[in-house]
Amino acid sequence: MIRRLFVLVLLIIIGYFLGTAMASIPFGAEKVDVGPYRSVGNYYVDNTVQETGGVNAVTSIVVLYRGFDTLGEVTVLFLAATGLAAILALTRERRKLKKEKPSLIMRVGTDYLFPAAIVLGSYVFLHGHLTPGGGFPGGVIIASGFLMLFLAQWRYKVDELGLKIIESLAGMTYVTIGLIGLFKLGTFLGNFLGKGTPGALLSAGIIPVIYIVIGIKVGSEMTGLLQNLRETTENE
Amino acid sequence: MNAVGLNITWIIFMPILVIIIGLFYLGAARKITARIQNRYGPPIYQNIIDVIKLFSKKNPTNHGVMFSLGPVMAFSGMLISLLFIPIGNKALLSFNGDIIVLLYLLVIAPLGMALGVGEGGNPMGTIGIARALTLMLGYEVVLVISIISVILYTGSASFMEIIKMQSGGVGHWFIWPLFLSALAMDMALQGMLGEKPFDQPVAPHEVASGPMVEFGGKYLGLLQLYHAIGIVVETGIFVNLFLGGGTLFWWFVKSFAVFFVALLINAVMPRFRIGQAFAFFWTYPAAIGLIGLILVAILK
Amino acid sequence: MVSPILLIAIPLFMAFSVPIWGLISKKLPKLVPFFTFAITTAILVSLLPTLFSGQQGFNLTSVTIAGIKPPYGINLTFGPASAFFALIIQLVALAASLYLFEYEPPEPAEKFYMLFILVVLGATGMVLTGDIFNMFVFLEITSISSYALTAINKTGHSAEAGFKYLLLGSLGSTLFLLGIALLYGSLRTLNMAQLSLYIHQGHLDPKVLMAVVVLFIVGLGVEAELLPLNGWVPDAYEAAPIPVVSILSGVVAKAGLYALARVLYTIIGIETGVLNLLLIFGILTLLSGELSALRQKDIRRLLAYSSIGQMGLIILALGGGNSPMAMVGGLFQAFNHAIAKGLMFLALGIMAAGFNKWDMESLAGVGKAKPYTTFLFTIGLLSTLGLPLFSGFWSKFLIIFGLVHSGQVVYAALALIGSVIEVVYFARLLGYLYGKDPSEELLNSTLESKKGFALLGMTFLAAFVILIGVYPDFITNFILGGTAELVYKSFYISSILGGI
Amino acid sequence: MMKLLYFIGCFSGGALLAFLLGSFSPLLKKFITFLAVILGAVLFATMGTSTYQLSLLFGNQVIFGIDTLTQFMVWMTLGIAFIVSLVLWSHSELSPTFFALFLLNVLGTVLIFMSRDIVSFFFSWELMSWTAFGMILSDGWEKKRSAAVKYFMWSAAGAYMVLIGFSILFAATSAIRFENIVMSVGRVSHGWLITAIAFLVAGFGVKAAMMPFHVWAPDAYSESPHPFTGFFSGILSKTGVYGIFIAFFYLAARLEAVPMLRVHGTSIFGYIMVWIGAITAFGASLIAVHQEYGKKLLAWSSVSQLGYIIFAFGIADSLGMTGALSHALAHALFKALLFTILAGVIMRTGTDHMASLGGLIKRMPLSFIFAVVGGLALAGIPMTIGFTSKWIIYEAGINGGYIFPTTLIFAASTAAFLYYYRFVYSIFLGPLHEEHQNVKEVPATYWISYILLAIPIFYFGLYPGKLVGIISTILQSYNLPALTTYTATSVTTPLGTFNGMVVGLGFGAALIVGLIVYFIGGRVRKAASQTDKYLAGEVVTNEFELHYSVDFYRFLERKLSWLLKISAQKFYEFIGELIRFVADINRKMFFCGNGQAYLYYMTIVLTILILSIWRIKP
Amino acid sequence: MSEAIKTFFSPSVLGPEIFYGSSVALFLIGLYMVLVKKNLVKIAIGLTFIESGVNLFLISIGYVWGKTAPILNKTLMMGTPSKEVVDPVPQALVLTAIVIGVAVTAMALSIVIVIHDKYGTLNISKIKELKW
Repeated sequence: MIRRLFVLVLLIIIGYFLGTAMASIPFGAEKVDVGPYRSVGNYYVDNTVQETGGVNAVTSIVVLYRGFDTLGEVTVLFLAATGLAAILALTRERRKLKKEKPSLIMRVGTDYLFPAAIVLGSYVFLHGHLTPGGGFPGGVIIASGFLMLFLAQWRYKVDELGLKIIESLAGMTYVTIGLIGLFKLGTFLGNFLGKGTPGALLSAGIIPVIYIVIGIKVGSEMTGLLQNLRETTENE
Repeated sequence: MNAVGLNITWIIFMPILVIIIGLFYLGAARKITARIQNRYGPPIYQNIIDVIKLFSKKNPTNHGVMFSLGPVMAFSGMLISLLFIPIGNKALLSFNGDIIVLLYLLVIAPLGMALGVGEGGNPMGTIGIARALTLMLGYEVVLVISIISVILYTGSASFMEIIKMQSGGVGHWFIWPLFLSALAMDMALQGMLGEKPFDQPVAPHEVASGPMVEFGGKYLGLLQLYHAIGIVVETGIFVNLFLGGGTLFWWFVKSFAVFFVALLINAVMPRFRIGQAFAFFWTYPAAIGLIGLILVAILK
Repeated sequence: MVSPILLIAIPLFMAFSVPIWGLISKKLPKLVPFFTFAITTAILVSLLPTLFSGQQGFNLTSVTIAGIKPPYGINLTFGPASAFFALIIQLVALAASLYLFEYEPPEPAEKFYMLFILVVLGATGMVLTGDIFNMFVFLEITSISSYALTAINKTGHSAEAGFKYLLLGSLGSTLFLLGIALLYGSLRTLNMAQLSLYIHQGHLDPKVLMAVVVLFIVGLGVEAELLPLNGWVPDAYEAAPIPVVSILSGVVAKAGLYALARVLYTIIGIETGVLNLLLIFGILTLLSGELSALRQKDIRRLLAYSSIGQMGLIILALGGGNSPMAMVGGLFQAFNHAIAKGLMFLALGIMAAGFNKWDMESLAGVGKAKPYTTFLFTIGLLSTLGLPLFSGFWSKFLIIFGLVHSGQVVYAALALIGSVIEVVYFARLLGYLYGKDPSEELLNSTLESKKGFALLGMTFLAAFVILIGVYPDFITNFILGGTAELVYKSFYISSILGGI
Repeated sequence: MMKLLYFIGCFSGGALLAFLLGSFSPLLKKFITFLAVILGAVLFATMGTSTYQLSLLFGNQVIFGIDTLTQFMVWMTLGIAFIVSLVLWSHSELSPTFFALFLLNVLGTVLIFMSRDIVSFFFSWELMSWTAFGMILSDGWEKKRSAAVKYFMWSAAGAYMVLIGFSILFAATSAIRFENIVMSVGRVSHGWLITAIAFLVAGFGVKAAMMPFHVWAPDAYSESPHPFTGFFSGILSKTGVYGIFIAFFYLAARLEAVPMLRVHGTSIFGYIMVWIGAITAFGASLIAVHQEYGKKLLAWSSVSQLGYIIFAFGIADSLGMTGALSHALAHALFKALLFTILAGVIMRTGTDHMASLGGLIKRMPLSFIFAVVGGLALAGIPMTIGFTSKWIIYEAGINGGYIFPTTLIFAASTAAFLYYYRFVYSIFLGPLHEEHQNVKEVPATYWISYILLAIPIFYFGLYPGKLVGIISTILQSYNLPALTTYTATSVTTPLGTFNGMVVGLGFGAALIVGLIVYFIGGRVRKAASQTDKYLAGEVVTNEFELHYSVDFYRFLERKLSWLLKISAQKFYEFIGELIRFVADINRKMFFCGNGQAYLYYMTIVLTILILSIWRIKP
Repeated sequence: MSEAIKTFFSPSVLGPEIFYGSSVALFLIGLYMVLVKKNLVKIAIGLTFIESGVNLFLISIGYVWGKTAPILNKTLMMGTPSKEVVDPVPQALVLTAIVIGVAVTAMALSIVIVIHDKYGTLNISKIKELKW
């Protein structure tokens, strides 16, 4: 009890402190430039079309302006999948799968929903530079399709080797695109493709390419992650 | 040139004189002690006869080279010490070394004896040496305190300087201004001479004459000579430091007087245990000496 | 087209490609880390000459990504400080990857190699990046791969250690992210040079600034092994595989340290009084680490505590930043500690190879059973103690001189008390290693262990230790430049943003 | 410049070669070591008095210089090193590491004496410290561990105190060269200067085994490899003495001007050192008297002798300086001699437990003779260098008016006589033990080294003026008060005169007289057996233990038990316990193993930082 | 419809308190869980709470009253788009942060699985074999 009170006191102090610090950032106000340079947000919004050809500012930021972050992000996800697989590797063998069969609705529904999920996912990452969404949501949608498969058909198993190779190839492609930029334009992840017409499907240079790569990679990684967790957690 | 020549003569002659006088001291000591104890005692020349007898004695046991060399070293060490104290205004070699040199020359002789005793390998002898060394640790401190107070008082460590400052009659002797130091040194002298109550090293009833136990014949003779010189040297230090030296005759008189005091104490005192003796030196005489030293330091 | 970006791109590519190699041959993935780091080290070394040209004797280049100039795009800064830390990381990684040749990693091996490459990559990214959010991303790459590597042994202990590390690490990096959010909300930028400029010009509300300082110290302190945030350290060092431990102490901790220094020195600026915080944290970390090691029996834990102590010393030195000397000493010590501790852990791995007991009693007498390995271990140990002929001497010397020079005599004295404790337990350890006869079991283990390549890597590190110990000027230019880069932030700002 | 590099390269290259090649052939390691020392000496001889600069740290020039003092100390070092390398010919059992570390150790020691700036001084200092530690450890005797750890801890503590002292000076003057520090030392405030000197003297005092910091010395000396102990005790401790000299010479001069700090006509540091030195000499020799092991005995004796040197340095007038430097040489010589003899004894008999030895004079007469020689010097008998230096020290003490410390010093000297006799008697005299019947005399390398050490011992005893002359030159070159009243054979102080040659000739003559008297007497009979003794009628056989050597001075010990009970060791053990206690609490708290607790700590730190920062900036 | 939404999100209805306040609240709730709950899974959930709090804060600093999403159409491209849309950067950052959060959670859960396997418990106070 005393411990909890103590924790509460700590929390109140921390909360008050964070609150006061946060309160000095005005909420919802115009993002004016603070110093001699333009605020990066405003700069991106104003220049995205000219510089990248992408109309979705978030996407341009994610893939180009802060493309390096995204590379890291992909790596983190890759890491999570790898690490998970590495840690859970040995325990896998001893597990038995659930014996009870999934319900009919589940099985039948999945048959229809799985292709739809794949198509939707592909759509999302293909149109990442035009509409909200992008590689990550797209990949996750694809993975959710596989999740449904896992739930509906308990014997279903994705070929691990295939997943692994897809992952690897996608990752390597991403880096290779970056390196091509480096060798063609002298800058890593440089946009070496034409910008096209803003708003068209084939526009915004490498953004859609990268998003496709990311989509495939995220999809396969999330699938692998789910498969790993599934096989190890369904006890008895 | 003439003075130097004279000095060399004295250097050669003085040891012989001192040996004879020292042997007479020993004889006198036996006689006096006997009289105090109401005995008749041997004749006063008895020790001279003893030494001659010892040297002519055949086949004393020899335990090794160091055993033979030890008494020789003891004798020679005492001989060289002798030359570093002025005797009867004769400086001898003491221009070439001061009191501290003498103090360390004095160590050669016991060291030689101790090594000889060691090779003898008799445990009683070694115990005697251990006792002697312990005793030495006791009285050396007192001795040094007294000597330092004299040096502080005079500002010199040279015997001749010190004797010169005391010239001009009994009133100038340092025993008056440095009475406490003199007292302390006299107590130390009792230990140096090995007289009771400080004769633990040789205590015949306990360790069978201690260091001397294995020595016989000419070894014992050498040690007798060593002892004879030693008495003169040790009392001579006191005479030179506190009693103003004097001519040859008066020097020996003073020296004997100092020895006589020691004899009187010897004759009436029982023996301390060695630990008690050591502790005694580090308490009363040391305290007296220190008080004297502090007085000198303050008054100076 | 050699560019610092390759230091990140190539390992990333190689990490992704490990499964492909695995398809060709089962043995190939074992070689991938070494070749990766050999290439990156070569690239780094080939970049050094350009680093030390120009009038000041060194320059700081900003490498843009996707062609967007800073402050609008993410940029890498390749200056002396970044390159210095990158060099530390590459050297340790290279030696550790050589060790991997002889090391049978826990299954699945491919994943292990991938994670191994990625943790080094993350750390390299952390030290090279010029964008604070990017630093966060790389911090996460580093720490997530460290969690995985810590737990990869799949024993209870390793999982426990991994979870502790994860708890502290993820909370810490979340706090770091919160700090970044506060900074972004106030200043609308993420570029470190611009942040530094704005803070310097007083655009930041002091309340936010203080909040950011607190959040950054606590957030980055986990990786930098600051006192109460370092509970994971001994556990992780004990439970993780040995090459990983050398990476944790030589690479991850150094990257955390760099991040802390970069954030506090360049972005926040030392005029705000953060140095006092560093001093206090440093001395507490140092004393706590050394005291904990005093009666430790398990050598891995002992080295872990010693590592904490050394990190404390470095932090302490950074706290004496009023005097560039302490700062120089601190960076130098970071180098020495990374090399020496990496060396010690790798050597310890060989010493206990085929034996797998890590307490002093079991390893007693190993100096006779495995003389060369123990000799290398001893070199690392003596360097850690700061003894002459080994590189650690110079850094400790500089740190103490610098601390006193900046007026912190008491801290210097306390640090030296810590060093005396260090001497005690290391001397005791040496006594165990050399002073006894090896047990049967230990002697038998020598027959089985193979170690050629691993010893090569360690010899390489040991050569560095002795070379720099004998002639420190091999590296001092680097350190002076690094110090200048960290301390004189106007230089940093103008190099990134152009003359202002 | 190049010569210095050759010199350094000679030793370090020798070390490297000995280490690498030593494992192939034992001959090679010995030969390389021997050669390196000789080559080093030759190189040093060609260097003369000069200054060398090396670019070391950040392009800073560190300076190595050779002046008269350096030459004095370095020749001493190289001389003893030569002796050790000679003796090592008989020690193939030592590992190549030992030989390599030995060369590095010699190099470090020599560089200490040569260095003229903070950086190189501290570098050499630490080099010397850790190589000695390595050597203690290198031949792998398990018992040595605690001694080695203790030594290493103390020497690190000492080195760090030195480091703090230096760094304070550096911070105050911004100079690393000694000469520049001296020039700017006037700018340093008194408080800092006193702090710096206190740290320096304490730090050097550790190496010189000054009394509260001496606890490592007996263990380390007695546990170090036997052939090396002479160097360890004779030379390595002198680096501390040298350091104290440097500290006083460079810095204390500035403090002389402060009246508050002057006691008894000298600076308060000097006064404190006189007392510390006297107490060290006295206390250590009393402890030495009660040792049962030869190396321990000599080790405590070393501590005691170093007390003399510190005492003399504290006096800091012409006599004191002369006495200190000459006793430094004297101690190096006779302690090297005694330790080497003991090493020979241990090599032949395998023990230094004095009660187990005895009567070795019959089997090892040469060793005995030189043990006596070394003992004469140790006890300060005239005609040996030991007396020359001790005599000057006494004169200095009395002349300076330090009456009580001088008394203690005298008592220490008498005690030296006690323990020395015990040493010689227990090992060489008395009955020979059964198991040592077949012990052989030491090999030639040993007795050659005895002779080489005995020559200067007697030379400087008979020609004290030569020694004083050398030292006066040194002191004059440092503008310090020097003793000028000396001829080749005699030295005169304000108090008195000592003529070594006269004493020597006189004693020689007396010895001849004594021998004549001896040979006048009758023939002697050789003792039939060891039991052919007067034992009060007891019939003894060889089974009887006739060796009086255990608890030699029992009666003394009983009386002094109250004094011997005062032990710095116990105090340090208490401190150690305290540190261990704190360490355990710290360990169990911060590394308690509960992940949630770590999160707690994190939150608490966050809170503490928040609260503290709010206080800083409201 | 859009008017209604605009009114709802106007300063008069929802102040900054609701966004900042709820992010702080999420943060504190997460911290409380982490500090008080003994179950490893709950602690992991607490970590995600903390992350969510930070993410919410991050996204809310980019918001501007009454502005639209940063996807440009023809009309927006004509004028100065930065006057018309919210700050896109926090959205990009949050995207990254979320993925990272997912990764951390996945790691945490996988380690929890191993711990449960080896120790047979999820009580954090009982998982301390490594200590001192």
